[in-house]
Formats: sequence, C-alpha cells, structure tokens
Amino acid sequence: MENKTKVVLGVIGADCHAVGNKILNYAIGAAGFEVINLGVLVPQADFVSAAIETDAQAILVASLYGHGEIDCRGLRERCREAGIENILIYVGGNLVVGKTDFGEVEKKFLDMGYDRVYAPGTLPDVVIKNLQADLEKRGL
Amino acid sequence: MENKTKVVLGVIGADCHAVGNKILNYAIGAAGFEVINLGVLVPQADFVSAAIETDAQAILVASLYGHGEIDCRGLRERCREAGIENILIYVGGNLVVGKTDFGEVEKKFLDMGYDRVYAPGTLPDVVIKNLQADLEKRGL
Amino acid sequence: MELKNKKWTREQFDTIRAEVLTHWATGKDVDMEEAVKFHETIPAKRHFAKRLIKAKKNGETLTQPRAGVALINEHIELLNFLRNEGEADLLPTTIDSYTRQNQYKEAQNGIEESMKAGRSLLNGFPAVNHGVEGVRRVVESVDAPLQVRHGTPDARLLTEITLAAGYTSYEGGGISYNIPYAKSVSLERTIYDWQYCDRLVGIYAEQGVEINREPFGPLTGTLVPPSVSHSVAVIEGLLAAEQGVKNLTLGYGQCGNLIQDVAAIKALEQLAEEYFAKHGYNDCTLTSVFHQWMGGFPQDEAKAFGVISWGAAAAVLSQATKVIVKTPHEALGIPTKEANAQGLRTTKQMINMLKDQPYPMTKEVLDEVEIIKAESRCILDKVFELGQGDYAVGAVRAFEAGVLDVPFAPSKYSLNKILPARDNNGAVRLFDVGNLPFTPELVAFHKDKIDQRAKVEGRSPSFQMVIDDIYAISKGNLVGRPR
Amino acid sequence: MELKNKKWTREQFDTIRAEVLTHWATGKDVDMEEAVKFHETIPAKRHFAKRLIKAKKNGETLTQPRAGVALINEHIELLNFLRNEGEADLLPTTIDSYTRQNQYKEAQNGIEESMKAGRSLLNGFPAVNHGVEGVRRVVESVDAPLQVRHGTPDARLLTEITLAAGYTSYEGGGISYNIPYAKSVSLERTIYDWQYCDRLVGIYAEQGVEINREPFGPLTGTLVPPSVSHSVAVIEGLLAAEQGVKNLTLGYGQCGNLIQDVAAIKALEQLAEEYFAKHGYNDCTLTSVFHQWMGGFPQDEAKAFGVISWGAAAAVLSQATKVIVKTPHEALGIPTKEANAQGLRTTKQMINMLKDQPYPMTKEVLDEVEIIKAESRCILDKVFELGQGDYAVGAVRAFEAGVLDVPFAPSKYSLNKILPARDNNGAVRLFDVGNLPFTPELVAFHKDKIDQRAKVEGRSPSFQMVIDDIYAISKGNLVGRPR
Ligand code: B12
Ligand code: B12
Repeated sequence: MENKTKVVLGVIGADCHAVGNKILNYAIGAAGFEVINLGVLVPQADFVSAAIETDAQAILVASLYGHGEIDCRGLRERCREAGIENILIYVGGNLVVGKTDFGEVEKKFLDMGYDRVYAPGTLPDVVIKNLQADLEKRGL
Repeated sequence: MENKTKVVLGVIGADCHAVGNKILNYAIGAAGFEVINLGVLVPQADFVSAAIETDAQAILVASLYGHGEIDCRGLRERCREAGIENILIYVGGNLVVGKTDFGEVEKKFLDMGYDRVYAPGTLPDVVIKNLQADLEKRGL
Repeated sequence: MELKNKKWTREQFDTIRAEVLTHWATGKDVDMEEAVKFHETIPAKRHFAKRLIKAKKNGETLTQPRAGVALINEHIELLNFLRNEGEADLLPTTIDSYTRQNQYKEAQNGIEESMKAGRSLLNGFPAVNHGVEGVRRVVESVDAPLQVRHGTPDARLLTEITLAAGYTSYEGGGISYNIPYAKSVSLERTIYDWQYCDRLVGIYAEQGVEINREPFGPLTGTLVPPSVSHSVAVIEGLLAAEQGVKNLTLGYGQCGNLIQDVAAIKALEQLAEEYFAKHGYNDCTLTSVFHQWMGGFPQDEAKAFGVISWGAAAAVLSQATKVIVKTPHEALGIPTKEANAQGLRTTKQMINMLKDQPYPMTKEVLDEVEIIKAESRCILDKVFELGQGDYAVGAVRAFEAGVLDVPFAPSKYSLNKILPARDNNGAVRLFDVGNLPFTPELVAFHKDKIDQRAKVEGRSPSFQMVIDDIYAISKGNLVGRPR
Repeated sequence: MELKNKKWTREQFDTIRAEVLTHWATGKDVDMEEAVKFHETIPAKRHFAKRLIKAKKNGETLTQPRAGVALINEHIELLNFLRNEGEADLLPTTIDSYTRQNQYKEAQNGIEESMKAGRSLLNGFPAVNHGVEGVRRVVESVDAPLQVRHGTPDARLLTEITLAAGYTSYEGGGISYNIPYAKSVSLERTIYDWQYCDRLVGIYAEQGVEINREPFGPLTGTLVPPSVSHSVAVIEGLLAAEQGVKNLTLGYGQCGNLIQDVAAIKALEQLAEEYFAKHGYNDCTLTSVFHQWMGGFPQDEAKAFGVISWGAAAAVLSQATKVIVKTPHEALGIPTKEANAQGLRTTKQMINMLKDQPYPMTKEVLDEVEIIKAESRCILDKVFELGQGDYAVGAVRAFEAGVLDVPFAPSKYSLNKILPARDNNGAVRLFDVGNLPFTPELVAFHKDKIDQRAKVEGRSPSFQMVIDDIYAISKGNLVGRPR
C-alpha cells in the first residue's frame, strides 16, 4: 500500500456529476495508483489540502457541468502558495458551457496552469497512460 | 368545356416522377382549368407542340430528378421560334442536383426565360393562385 | 426540526418563511397576495396544470425541452425560439448550478461575467438573483406553460420567488433533488425543506391557484431500475399530496429496452393510483413524464438523433403525458437554441408519426409491468414499515438501510450497494440487489437475467460489465458487449 | 420476340448479346472470360452475395446508402467516405437518369458539363459511358461489397459492363424497373430484356461466379400496399430464378405503421419460400431488404432524422437482412456525402440499440402477416392462371386486367385503378381495390378499415384523403388528417 503513488481525484465546484468520477476512481485504482477520491462538489481548497496531507503526486480535476472556466481558475496559484507548485494537475470533462472547439478550451486551461486538458468523454486508459508517462519523466 | 383556359402540364426530360404531376393535374383541373397533361418523360418539343395544338395559355414544367438545369434550357427560345413567344411558362420541383439555396436557382431559371420558378414541395394552391393572377393581368 | 409526513400548520410554515425570505435580498419582494391575483389572470393555454390535464384527456404526448441562460432577455429569446422554431408544447426554465447550491454570490458573479463575455457563463437561469420582477418579465414574455427545472436540495427561496412570479409548474423533491445532486446534505433536511415547497404549493392551491408539481424521475439518469425510481416518485408524490399539492406529474427516465420502458410508464401510473387511493389522496390529478435517455450520449450528432428518436418513440408508445427532450449537442455541452429546437422537432415528428399506432399490450409487456409493480411494492411497503406508517421518516431510514438505494449517486446518504446491468435484451436489471427488500423470487429473476447475458457473452458478471453498459449508448450500442 | 418464362438457350442469348454490345462504344470492351477470372479474386468481405448470406445467418441488418456522381474519382471518393464516415456495410453505385433511359449521348454531355462545372450535374454514375475499365477502377478502389442501383427499363448493356467490371450485386427487374420508371415501354419488352440480365447472371453462376440480384421492392414508393409490391417481388424473383439466378434479395418499402411493416417483411420471406418451393427453385438463397420511407420527406433536417430513425427501427425490428438508408437532405436534393453519412450513422445507432430487442410476434402482427399473404396469393395465383402457367405472360396480362396495379405509376401499362389510403392506425389499405382479385372478405376488410378512419375524421373517403396521406409524412404526420 504505502509505496503506491497517490493521486487526488475530485469533481470541482458546484458540480455533482458522479458517474465519471466513480469510473475514474475504479480504473485509476485498478491501474495501481492510490486514489484519494474527494468525490463531487469539491472546493479548490480541498484539492490542495488533500494533496498536501497525503503527499500526492497529481491532482485530477473534473468539471462536467459547464462552470469549469470559473471554478478552475487559480488552482495552480493556490498550489504555489501552499508550496506544491510543481504538482501535476490534469483537468477534464465538459469544461465550458456549450459545444466548443476543444483547441480553444485546451489553450485556455493550459494557460491557467493545468498540465493536461482532456476533451469530453475521454476514456480512463488515456489518463492512466499519461499519468504513468508524466510521473516517469519526473523519475517517480 | 371549350371556354376553359388551357394549360399544358408535364415532367420534362428523362424524369419519371409522377406523383406530383398527378396531384397538380387533379388540383389545377379542379380549379377550373383544362389541363393538357403530358405526364412524365416529356421532351421540350412536346410541350411546345401541345401548347400550339391546344392553344394553351401556359406551360407548367416540372423537373424533380435533378437534371432540370440541363433539360429546361432553351424552352423559351423554342416557344419563340414556334411563334408562342409570350406564353406563360412556370417551372418547379427539385430543379437542380443537390440541396441548393433557392435564390440562386430561381435566378438561374428566370434568366432562362421562365416566368415563375417554384421551390421544392410547393403546394398546388400556390400555383393556381399565381396562374389566375398572371392570366388576369393578361386580361384572360 | 422534527420530520413527520404531516401537513404543516400555517404557524410552522410562516415562522420558517420569515427566515427563508431573508436568504437573499430579493426575498423581501415576494408578495403572495399579489401573486395569487396574477395567477388568476393566466389563461388556460399558458397554464401548466391545465394543459397537462387536457393532454391526458386527449391522449397527447407533449414535448418539453431543458433550457436556461444567465440573463433575462437572452432567456426570453431562448424560450420563444424553442416555442416557435422547436414547436415545444411546454417550456422550462432550467436553473444554474450555483443557485442550486444556494451560492447566490457565485450566481451574481456568473451574471456579471456573462454580461462581460456577451455569452452565458452559467449553465442555467439564476432566478433568485433576478428576483420576482425579473422572473415575472419572463412569464409575461412567453406564450406557453412554464415550469422551473433545477436540482436544488434547499429550493425554498427559489420556489417562493418563481411561484410569486407566476410559474405554474415546479420540479423537484426532497429525495430526487438530494441523492443525485448533493453529497452531504441529510435526507431529513431536504425532505423537510421540500415539505416547505410542497406546502407553499398547497397554500396557493387553497387560494384557488393550481400549480403542477413534478418529482425528478430519472435520479442519476444512469441505469436506474424502474422500481427504484418509481418508489422514490411515489413517495415524493405522497409527501407532496399530504402538504396539499393537487396536480402531480410522476417521471421516469428511459432505460432503452422498449418493452421495459412501455411497461415502466404503465406501472408508474398504476402504482401511483394504487398508493394514492390507499392513503386517501383522491383529489390529486396524476400525469406522467418520460425522459429521453438521461445517461451518456454519443458525441456524433447523427447518432444522437437516433438516441433522441428512440426516446421519442418510447415516450409516445408508452403514452406518457409529456416527454423531456434531449439535443444533438448532449454529449458535448449546453445546446445552442438551434440544436435544442432540432431535438424538439425530431421528437415532434416521431410523436406525430407514432401517435396513431398504440403499442400492443403483449404478455411480455404485462409481465414486465407486474415485475416492476411487485418490486416497487416490496420497497414501498418496507419504507412504510420502517417509518412506522410515516413515509417521510421511512424514507430516511430506508436509505440508511439500503432499502432505497440509487446507483452511482454522489450522496453519502445513499448506500450505493446495488449494481445495475443490462440483461441480454437490454433491459436494466440488478447484477447486485444490495439490500433491496425483494422476495427471493425477484432476486432470482434478476440473477437469471444477468446470468443469461453473461453466458451469451462468455464472461462472468462483473463490475466491468456495468462499466461497459454505462458507456454502451455513447459508443453506439445498448448492451455493453465485450469487444 | 416471344415472351415465355423459360430459361434462354445460349444461342438465343448470344445472338441478342452481339447486338446489345454495340449500343454504345464501350460495349466492345466487355470480356466475360476476363471478368470471371477477376470475380474469382474478389475476397468474401467484398462479395455482396456472401456478405448477405453471413448477415442472414447472424441475424444482422446491414446498412446501405444510395450514391452516385458523374465522374470516376469523385465517385470513388464518395463511396469511401460513406464506408469510413458513414460506417456503411454495403455500398451502391446509383446510375444517372440519362443512362437509365439509354440516352448515352446526354450522359456524355452530363459528364462534360460536370467536368466544366466542377460539380456533378448528373444525378448518378454513368457506368456505360465510363466503360468496363472505368467502372473496374471503382471496384478496385472501394473496400466493400458493391451493388448497381438504377431504374433502367433496358439495362442489358449496363449489366454487361458493370458485371464485367466486377460488381457482385445488381438491382432491378422487368416490372419494377418499368412501371415506376417508364411511361410507354411495354411490359413484354422490359420483362424480356430483364430475362437477358438475369440470364447473364445465370451464365456467370454457371461459371461459379455468384452475383446477388435484387428486384426493386418499393415501386413508386408512395403508399404501395404490401401485397402489391410483394406480388411483383415474388414474380420477378421466380423469373430470375428460372434464368439461373441463385442469390436473390426481395424488397419492401416502409409504409410507416410498425405492425404492418414488421408483418410485411415476415410475409415477404414466407411467400418467397412458399412459391420458390412450389415451383421447384430450391437452390436459390433468399434474403430481404427494407427501404426506409420512400415517399415525400419533410424538408426540415431534424424531422427527416425522425423519419430515418423510424425506418431504421422498423428495419431492424422486422429483422430484414439489409436496410436502404435515406438522408436528411431527401426532400431537397441529392445529398452531400456528409448528409448521406449522417443518415447512415443515425441508422447504425438505431440498429445497434434495437438489435437485442426482438419485436414480439403478437396476434396483431400474425393477423397482418396472414392478410398480406392471403392478398398476395390471390394476386399471384390469378397471374399464374392468366398466363396459363407462365408468370411472364401472366404478368403482362395481369397488368392489362388490373390484377396487378401500382398506385401513382407513370406507365400507361399500369391501369392505375387502385387508390391507397391509410387506415386509422396509419397502415396502408385500399380505398379503391380496383380490379385486384381479392376475395369478398378481403375487399370488405379494406372497406371497413377505411370507413373506420373516415368515421373518426367525420368525412367520407375521397381522393382528398389520398392526397392528404401523400403529403402527411412530409408535413410531419403519418395519417393525413383533415386540418
Ligand atoms: C448523467 C448526467 C447528469 C446526471 C448526473 C447524475 C450524477 N450525480 O452523476 C443528472 C441528471 C443529475 C445531471 C444533472 C445536471 N447536468 Co448533466 N449530464 C449527464 C450526462 C448525460 C452524462 C454524464 C455521465 O455520467 N457520463 C458518463 C461518464 C462515464 O462520462 P463523463 O461524465 O463524461 O466522464 C468521463 C470523461 O469525461 C472523463 N473525465 C471526466 N472528468 C475528467 C477529469 C480528468 C482529469 C480526466 C483525465 C478525465 C475526465 O473520464 C470520465 C470517464 O470516462 C452528461 C452529457 C453526456 N455526457 O452525455 C450531462 C451534462 C454533463 N450535464 C450537464 C448539465 C448542464 C447538468 C445540469 C446543470 C442540469 C442542466 N442544466 O441541464 C445538472 C448539474 C447539476 C450540478 N450541480 O452539477 C451538461 C454540461 C453542459 C456543459 N458543460 O456545457 C451536460 C454535458 C449535458 C448537456 N449537454 O447539457 N446530469
Ligand atoms: C417518390 C420518389 C421517387 C419514386 C418516384 C415514383 C414515381 N414514378 O413517381 C422513385 C423511387 C421511382 C424515384 C426514383 C428516382 N428519384 Co426520386 N424521389 C421521390 C421522393 C422521395 C418523393 C417525390 C414525390 O412523389 N413527392 C410527393 C409529390 C406530391 O411532391 P413533388 O413531387 O415534390 O411535387 C410537388 C411540388 O414539387 C410541386 N411541383 C412539382 N413540379 C412542379 C412544377 C410546377 C410548374 C409547379 C408550379 C409546382 C411543381 O407540386 C407538386 C405537388 O405539390 C423525392 C424526395 C422527396 N420529395 O421527398 C425523391 C427525389 C425527387 N428523387 C430523386 C432522384 C435523384 C431519383 C432517382 C434519379 C434515383 C436516385 N438517383 O436516387 C430516380 C429518378 C429516375 C428518373 N428517371 O426520374 C431526387 C432528386 C435529386 C435532386 N433534384 O437533386 C429526390 C429529391 C430525392 C433525393 N434527395 O435524392 N423517386
């Protein structure tokens, strides 16, 4: 148990979409990570504190309901302030309101400081592969 | 019978779409016109000769199958050559190949010398109203 | 606060009301007397409850979209577009998610950001912030029956404001707007707060103002077995009736197997009649709503049109009173008004082509009706027993015990022990019945159905099967077969 | 020319063949020996007949679009697009209308105008003008089973060229490609000319090359009662089998009432088995094709998607072997490749969602099957009698007598005495049975059905009712109720 890499998972803001979260939790766990799943309706602050408490290597933020643009701003800064500036942060789901060209959306969230931005309906395997690769790069 | 206004009706070229033709035939006849219905697969020449033989006041050309652009060119000239230069000529149906902006199509056929051009799915009542109005203008 | 399924006294209501109306500045403008007068001026064609009664009488299935944007004028424009271009029979006002969580400051911020951005940054219409006057403008600018649709655990202020503004229908319930929408709000709390909403509707009714109420049928929208959502629907219906609600629409979300879907609507209507009669609520008009597939959609619009059409077919063949319509943008984002109108027109076409062909009540359908009713009775009667004759108390205890259990629910007050999966014909069954109080026969029925499928697929039932089913429709299938 | 339903001798065939191949310059390049060698190299997955047999075995319903443009490269691109983006299982090559009328000069002109215009001015692919080599390029550039679809009274040269080029399926028939597509070509002529086409397929078969043949089921596509099109389908099937065809697909165009549509496919399959056995054609493989609604479509694309979806549902619920797919552009013009692919994907989604839910064979369905079979037997047996045991001669006489009669047909060889109209459930019945040789019971059945509807609508049956039904689906309904 101990030596498993830890990742924090949660659905941010006032968002209650739980199905994807449960599947990601199951799949990422099954892939050998220790998932700290905060579930739905998670404030930014909780992602940061959970990451610090558990010494996690990555934060996986989900936003399905359309307010992602508002809810996700400033998470990177919070991490910086809390001293985990370099933690991996992924974000995915239906990030903005409306059917939008993903290119724009991706850019917007990369600029906010997210390491990877996922298009709607991304399958868990993709995330897991990326996680393993990114952590390896960091020698973990 | 005699003193009814006569109109020639037909589906031009290699076109076999008969349903609309039968309905137009029925409706225009019911509206008090004498319809000379040439049916489907009608060459340009037949429209002209039928109009002359019956001393018709209007020619109603239908083209559904997409070749209207090719089939309808030159009908006005033929009428001119045959000495019925001023006869009313309407055209309707699905005149060109593909879903096309009707404005363009209308212009194209007006330029070919048609008096009225009808969009796909036009109902008989519309045609009948127009016929009555146009013939009245001509004092018929 | 002591939860009881008992009509509130006016005192109890008024004390709490005084406090509720202070939750946000706009609360003070609520004037029930003025509201009652306004409601009396609403013509029948714009009156939700009356329109539903007429539809039920004529055997119509009415269409209704979901729609809501941040700003008033844009919202009015949106609704009129759906009325005119979408041929919608009934119109919604979908509330944004901040308001749903009573985060009125965030909603205010969303309004301002939307003004700046020139597009809606909110996923719905923040009615509380717009206040009675603003919402009234919507009511006066739209020529169709209007309903509030949301997902709000504590909807008391929202109810006060929208009803005062002239809405004639209101969605939600203490269970259906908690378990799928909240994480750590107790059921006691939400059922109690929704008694307030129902009581308010009852008080309007006592003054001759009929307002339609609709518990949210589909719950998590994802492989919810009919008997589970039916039990919740009937309980919320009974709780509403006790508070004086006289016009109720009970709902169900499409599962995808036509026989099961047709049977589900029949069973829902019959169960409701049965339990309302049993408990003496005989002056309450009941209608039904069918939700087109509420789970994950295909991203491709052409495929989405297929899913929408199949939902429309099931709705009209089951003769539901109304159908809630999805759009070709479903998988990707809040639809444009054009995409929303497209879903409505596809649905209208299906309804009009199918309305003259009743679905034969075959043995398969009737058997399915009996199964759903038998399961629902097991649950409902156990809830009643746990509550010692009180459905409100019983519901709370039932969720603790897993007697009521909603798959994939985010709320920690749902045990999440049951696991649904499709059988070999695509009907939603239970791969794990958890603590549902089913008879051994019913448990065996589900086991057989799942085993039958597993056998065909040459694999043993597993959570992977559940996951495959969750993705199936979005990947173009009904049953999530192994690749 | 003396018409007999008798397998042609090789001499008879060869004399005519020598002449046929001179109808257009490209005829001289037809080389059957080379063709047979080429056919032997076609892999199963690209082989139409083999793919159909596999589908029938697995209970699949395959999707197939209509598509054809003037120029070779554009046509190849179109087909591959429909394969990749439309997920089509089977591919067509729809032939243009000049070629259909053997107006190869006009077709040539269309090819040149299309090159100039940079877009196709032809409504299909002029295969004769492109010749064996050009058509072969298509066959070699597309990775799916390919069929020729047209509407050609005299298709002899077209058949020679496309089969020599490697097509493994061929649509048409002496009745179904005359009555709906021609005006004054005698049936004797077209049946005779189509015996040539069938004989050619038979000669390929004798050399071990299996080619699928498909009579055109929907005829005029407009309110054609099942028994009328079934009779034509069975007759053309029998005529083809006599000439040595071994793989046949019989078709039917959707009427719109699900019970009637499901019953129609069942009845068609059963009738074919029955008559093929009766006349000793036991080595011929039979499959079925369901055509999505072939009459007037709604112009609005969202509504068209509804019509397409309903056609897809009926196709898979009736377990037809394949379905011919319409597009959201249907009412307005030849579809773009994108619109064509959309119709295919909508259909795929429906098929995949419904394939696991067999439609219950209810009493209503079984009764309808019996009606359709009884009506068809009346017609078929009368045709046989009129022909003194010869279906070819019988067909000609039957059309003269109105024993066979196709509504709204342009051909003067169809009496056009029958008038179809929908009953109160939307099933297509006969408002005037004309001279169809129905039993008094069957005549009464139709009368009752129409009267029943007329009563509901408070009007007496009339031609206006027929007109209302013709427009109904394009106006968003199934039954053309009075406004
Ligand atoms: C089911 C559903 C619901 C259910 C949720 C039940 C529950 N508690 O879980 C109910 C009915 C309650 C619901 C409510 C609402 N919903 Co909803 N819902 C859906 C729906 C249909 C499916 C979601 C789902 O479960 N998919 C299946 C799972 C497995 O996939 P997933 O959620 O997409 O997650 C996967 C991927 O996205 C990815 N992923 C997700 N997050 C992350 C994060 C990372 C880091 C990574 C790497 C990957 C990743 O991995 C997951 C597993 O593959 C979607 C539309 C759709 N997708 O078809 C709308 C949708 C998400 N909902 C939407 C909205 C707006 C709402 C509401 C606000 C109501 C409304 N206004 O209509 C409320 C929200 C209330 C709230 N406070 O949040 C919108 C969002 C619009 C937008 N973004 O522009 C959608 C897109 C529908 C739409 N087009 O309008 N909804
Ligand atoms: C039924 C039908 C057929 C039947 C016809 C049976 C018959 N003999 O009548 C069959 C199956 C045989 C058929 C064959 C073909 N068809 Co067709 N057919 C249709 C369909 C679905 C309905 C036509 C119909 O009957 N409508 C009902 C009647 C009442 O309406 P209407 O015909 O539009 O006529 C009304 C109005 O247009 C108007 N009107 C018509 N003409 C005129 C003229 C005047 C002067 C006025 C004022 C008004 C007017 O008044 C009529 C009464 O309201 C249409 C698409 C659609 N509309 O949904 C395609 C369609 C017309 N067919 C089409 C094609 C291409 C063909 C084929 C070439 C096959 C192919 N490549 O797919 C062959 C043609 C062979 C030939 N030589 O002509 C295309 C034409 C494409 C284009 N223009 O770009 C269409 C539009 C379908 C499509 N989108 O691809 N077809």
